[in-house]
Amino acid sequence: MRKTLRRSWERLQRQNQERPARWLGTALVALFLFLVLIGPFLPLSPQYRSRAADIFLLCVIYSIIALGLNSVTGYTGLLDLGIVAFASIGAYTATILYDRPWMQFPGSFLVVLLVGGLHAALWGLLRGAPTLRLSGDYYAIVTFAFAEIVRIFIRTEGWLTGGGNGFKNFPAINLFGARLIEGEYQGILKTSGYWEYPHGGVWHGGTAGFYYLSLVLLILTVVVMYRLEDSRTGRAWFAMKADETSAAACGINLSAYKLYAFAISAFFAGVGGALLGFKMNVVSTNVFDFWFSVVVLCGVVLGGMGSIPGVIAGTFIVYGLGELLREQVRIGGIVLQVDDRARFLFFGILLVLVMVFRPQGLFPRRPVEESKKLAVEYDSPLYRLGR
Amino acid sequence: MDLSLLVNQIINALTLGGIYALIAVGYTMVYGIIKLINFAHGEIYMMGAFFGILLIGAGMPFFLALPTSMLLCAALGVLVDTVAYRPLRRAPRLAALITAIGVSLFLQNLAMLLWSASERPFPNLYPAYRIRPAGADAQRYGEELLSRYAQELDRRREGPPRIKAIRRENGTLLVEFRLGTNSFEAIRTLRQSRRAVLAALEAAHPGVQIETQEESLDHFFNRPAFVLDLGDVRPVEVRWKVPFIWATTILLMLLLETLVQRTKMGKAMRACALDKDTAALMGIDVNRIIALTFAIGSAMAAAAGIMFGLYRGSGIGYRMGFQPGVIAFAAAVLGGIGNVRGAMLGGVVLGVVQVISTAYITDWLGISSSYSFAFAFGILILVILLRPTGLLGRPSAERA
Amino acid sequence: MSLLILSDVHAGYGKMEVLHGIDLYADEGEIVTLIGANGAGKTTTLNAICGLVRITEGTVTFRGREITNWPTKDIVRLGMTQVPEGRKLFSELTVRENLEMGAYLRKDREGVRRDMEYVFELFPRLRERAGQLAGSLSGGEQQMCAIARALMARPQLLLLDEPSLGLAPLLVEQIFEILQRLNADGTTLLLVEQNARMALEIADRAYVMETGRIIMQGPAKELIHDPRVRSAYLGEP
Amino acid sequence: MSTGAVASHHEPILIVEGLTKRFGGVVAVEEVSLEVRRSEITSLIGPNGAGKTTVFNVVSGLYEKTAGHIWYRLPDGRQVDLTEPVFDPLHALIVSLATLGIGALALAVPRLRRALYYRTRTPDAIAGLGIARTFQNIRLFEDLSVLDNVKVGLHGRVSSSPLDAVFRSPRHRREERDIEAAAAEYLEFVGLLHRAYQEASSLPYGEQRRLEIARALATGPQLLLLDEPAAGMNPTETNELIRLIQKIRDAGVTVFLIEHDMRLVMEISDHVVVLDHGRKIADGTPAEVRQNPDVIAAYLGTHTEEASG
Repeated sequence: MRKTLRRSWERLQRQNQERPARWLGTALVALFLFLVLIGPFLPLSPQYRSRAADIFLLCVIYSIIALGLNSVTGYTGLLDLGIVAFASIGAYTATILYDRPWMQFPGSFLVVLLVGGLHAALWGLLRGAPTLRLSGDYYAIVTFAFAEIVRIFIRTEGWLTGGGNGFKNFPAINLFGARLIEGEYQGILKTSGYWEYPHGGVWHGGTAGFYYLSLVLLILTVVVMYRLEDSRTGRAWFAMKADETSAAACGINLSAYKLYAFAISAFFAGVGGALLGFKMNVVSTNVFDFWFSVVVLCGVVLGGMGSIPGVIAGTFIVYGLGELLREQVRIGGIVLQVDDRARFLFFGILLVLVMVFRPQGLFPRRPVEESKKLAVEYDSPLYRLGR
Repeated sequence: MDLSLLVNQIINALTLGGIYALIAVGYTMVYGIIKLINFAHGEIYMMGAFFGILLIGAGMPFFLALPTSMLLCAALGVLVDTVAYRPLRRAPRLAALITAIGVSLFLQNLAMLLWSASERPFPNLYPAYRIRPAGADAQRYGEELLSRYAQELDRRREGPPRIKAIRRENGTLLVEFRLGTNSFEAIRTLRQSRRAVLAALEAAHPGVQIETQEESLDHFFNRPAFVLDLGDVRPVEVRWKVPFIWATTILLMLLLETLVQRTKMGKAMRACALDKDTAALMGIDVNRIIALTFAIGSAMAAAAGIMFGLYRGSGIGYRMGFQPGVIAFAAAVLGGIGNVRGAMLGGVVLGVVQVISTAYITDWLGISSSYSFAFAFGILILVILLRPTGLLGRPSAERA
Repeated sequence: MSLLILSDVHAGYGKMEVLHGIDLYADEGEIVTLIGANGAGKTTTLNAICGLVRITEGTVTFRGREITNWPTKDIVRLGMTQVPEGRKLFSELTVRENLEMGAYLRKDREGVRRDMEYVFELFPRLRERAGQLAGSLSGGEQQMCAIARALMARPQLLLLDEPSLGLAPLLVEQIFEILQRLNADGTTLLLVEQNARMALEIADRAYVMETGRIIMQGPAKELIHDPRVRSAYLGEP
Repeated sequence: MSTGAVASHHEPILIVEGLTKRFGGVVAVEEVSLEVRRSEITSLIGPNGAGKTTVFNVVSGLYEKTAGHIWYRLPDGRQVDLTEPVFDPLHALIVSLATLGIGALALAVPRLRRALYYRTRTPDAIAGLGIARTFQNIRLFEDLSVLDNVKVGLHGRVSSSPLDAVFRSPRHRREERDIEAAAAEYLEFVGLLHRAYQEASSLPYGEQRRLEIARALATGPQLLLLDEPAAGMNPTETNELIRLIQKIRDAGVTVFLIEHDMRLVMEISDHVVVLDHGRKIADGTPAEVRQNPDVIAAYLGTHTEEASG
């Protein structure tokens, strides 16, 4: 009996693994990964190279925030319209702390990122706790209102946060002796200092060191998210999203798993927000406003809620597209440039089109998991009928 | 406490509350019928204000521009429903909500592209000026000055700031420009004419000591309607536009109430909100009723937009829909979403809360007055958490 | 030609097919009943006729016109209406408003007024309660209101889904008497019932459904004596 | 019946005592008392709207009772009232968080603690006590695979935390192995192993019903509530279902089911309870219930005059 079970199980796993290879898709993904990997060093002319590096860096940082948002909106199905609250809490916490004299020790940068994330996570729990019973629209509205309250607080309490103008000019970022972002500040340039490429050219607003640090953090985020997805926790989230009542009937404590999601989401949004603040060398409510949440959400929805590669691809599309739209295009003698704020017009159209024609997003989560090679021993201690 | 200030604040609060109520009605009706938070509703309000000032600017009288703008917004609302929301009727609610955000983004930025990013003033509804001779020789040469002035202006009658009428009125000259003239152009024309007239007068009578004074005249809306003498420090002056806004708001609300409660259409609307399948069994064209709901809600929002512009006199910009939109939504939730009377009540309550908290509460708590919006949001959160059915909403006894 | 003809109708919700080929007809002036266990697909059949459930295969013909998957409002306009299962009154509208909704498509004010009188005469209780919210009525009154509302459309064919559901026996009797009177006044009835015995007693013909198929059909007087029907649906051993 | 020698095996596992449930002013269930005995199949029947599903929903924690008790015998022999409020530590934590810590002070005062932190057991807690259920209208996790659906059922029987998952701790790895194997075994039990990697919503109707039963069994219940398991099934599928339910009973799981298909009810039930208008009108073996004139009048169908006479 056990033996036949084992045989049919193994046959099934073999069948499931025999998927037709999709060369084009694999090649595109490989190309994308390669480009991200050499982000600051794309073989372009110096002027475009640093611009491209900048766009890549922004996309990498926003991907972290988007993955944070995804762990609430994508996994539990609750629409969060206030991710900006956690990004800004993370950013302000980290930058305020980093300015303190007693924060000057090797590795302190990582510490402030972590503290920024944890502080955001705490507020994630505080916001989440009273809203556990809310569903759908009401939850979305509360998240939105909370974010506005946070924004008003930041704008008003100038002694702490610099008020409407925000903070500028952070000290140089120094990680174990490596200078990641120079502390010099050039005029009204929003970006911090500059970085000279070893082979000529200058990148305003970023360094290769900072880029790779952000990339490593993104990769860590992805690993954490994959591991969560493929676990008891992830299954609980997907089950709740599909049907709360039967998830509860399966023994899932809805409150606990929502709180996990809230905390995790806020944590990553906080870390991403902190990185973003340092990258731009300015944190202000002009950056962290309602539309920040909307554009992050736009990336998540566009890519496919709940799908990690989808969310990252969506974020790269939205921000890449958004940044590209900033560029002047010269056709003959005519200079075309899209008005800066009007880029949102395209986001609006994009959101509507994607929702109408592809409600699951461009790269939706594949419902059926890839089979894992687990050494299954039968007669599992969990298999029991009757007591 | 300053009593006149308090009365002023109350008038302010009620006016603002009425405007919120007009917007909130649209949220609540749409939510009631298709369970969608129409995030783009604030943008419809903004569009209404823009349509209004553009129409008035093009020379349309105010009392025609108001209904025209309402009609245009009604059409816009129906268009948005048809293009963006109708394909998603059977889709998950989240998809529709995100679409609504998309529409909101789109409209906001469309407005910015079409009408620039800077805020605009509400047009001068009565671009008229009274010209009065002044100076030592005003008695002697005043009449002549005014005739020359009139001639000069008459010559410019066909020029860009079109002059509607030039009249002599007991020793002064009254110049009316066509509606929609922006005051900058009008004043420039007057200044140029004055220069010419004074030069000519100087040539005819050397050494004449005369000047002119141009005084801008207010539209009836801006004139004081009545003055409340409170026996306090200073009397409170109420301008005509305030009772006008109140009357219009109340009239629109009564119309809406009659429409929803008495007409067949309104009953069909309520029937659709309760049960769409059964409504279809009665032969009701559900999609048309939904479109109609959008139309009515959008028209109300347009009226609110114009009222706001009239009241403030400025602040018409592409971002103007965001905050009132959110507060009006809060008002709809406060009153019990889906409940039209609740939305009216909620709007007024939140208007009062906002004004009072700006004026008094934040001061009393010793915090900045910029927290007054936070109060509105705080109330929204509390209502959602403690009484999601709102003030007038009925808790429904659902059986699973 | 029959008033209503279903031929080989397949229909369902999403991917799930509930009706696997239904053939059925109703002649003018008849009472036809559809009986069967819970979940057999009786309600789905009525909803498919009315255009509330998508028909994937087969056709519905009413008054000689094919109405497969027409929008419900157009089907109603053609002279058919349904009293849905569980009454489905507009609970926050008054009884009178509910009746007005029933007459939504009619333009003849005078006729509507007369029909309102007619249903108030049929159900005197409703006249007393005309101004009350429909949600506040008792179960029996709600059922009367639902039937009255459907009558206000002056349908040629009336579909009734479980009119006796949850009603006390005495009320069930009253409802059935009224159905017979309606039929005598010229309305064709298609009646879905769990109370198979009562349905069979007033019906001219009957269909028996099981898991999305018609398994038996014939004159009601014959089916009522059929041993299979007696054991499965009339609770006789 | 439940006296004498067989009592230990057929002792009552669930005793519903005077259960009343009202929604607003509507009474759904009124003063219902019934017993479910261990290792038996008990059926709950009655016309639509009689309150059957409401009874299930109260037992499984979806609804709070209005009045009455539901006694449940735990595997270790203790008896608990499922409807009685118990201390909920997570809820206490949430209230403390939501009130910025002030709520925690109430923990010190017994009366306040009872009022604030004692709550009726939630459905997941009831599942943890060994009561599993299925739903009238199938409620699977539609876009999860068949295997994952059963894995979710196993959720409450393992304990690794999100941190275990992130760091892939030994506990996580051991549990995942056990879950995978157990899920496969539950699927085999209901005959769906070959479907393991398909999307749940792609299964035919009858198989979805069985998957829902597998998922419920995976929670390791001693009492299984089945809400109209045969609804919408054709006779062949119903026959398979009858065999499956008997197999579950024989494996030692007590079955309590709601069903309209009288053939199924009469064939497999040890005990039948009949509800009408929220009240219990009969109770007994299938044969007894079938003869009961009230049942015939209210449910099985007969002429009203005969019934009232």
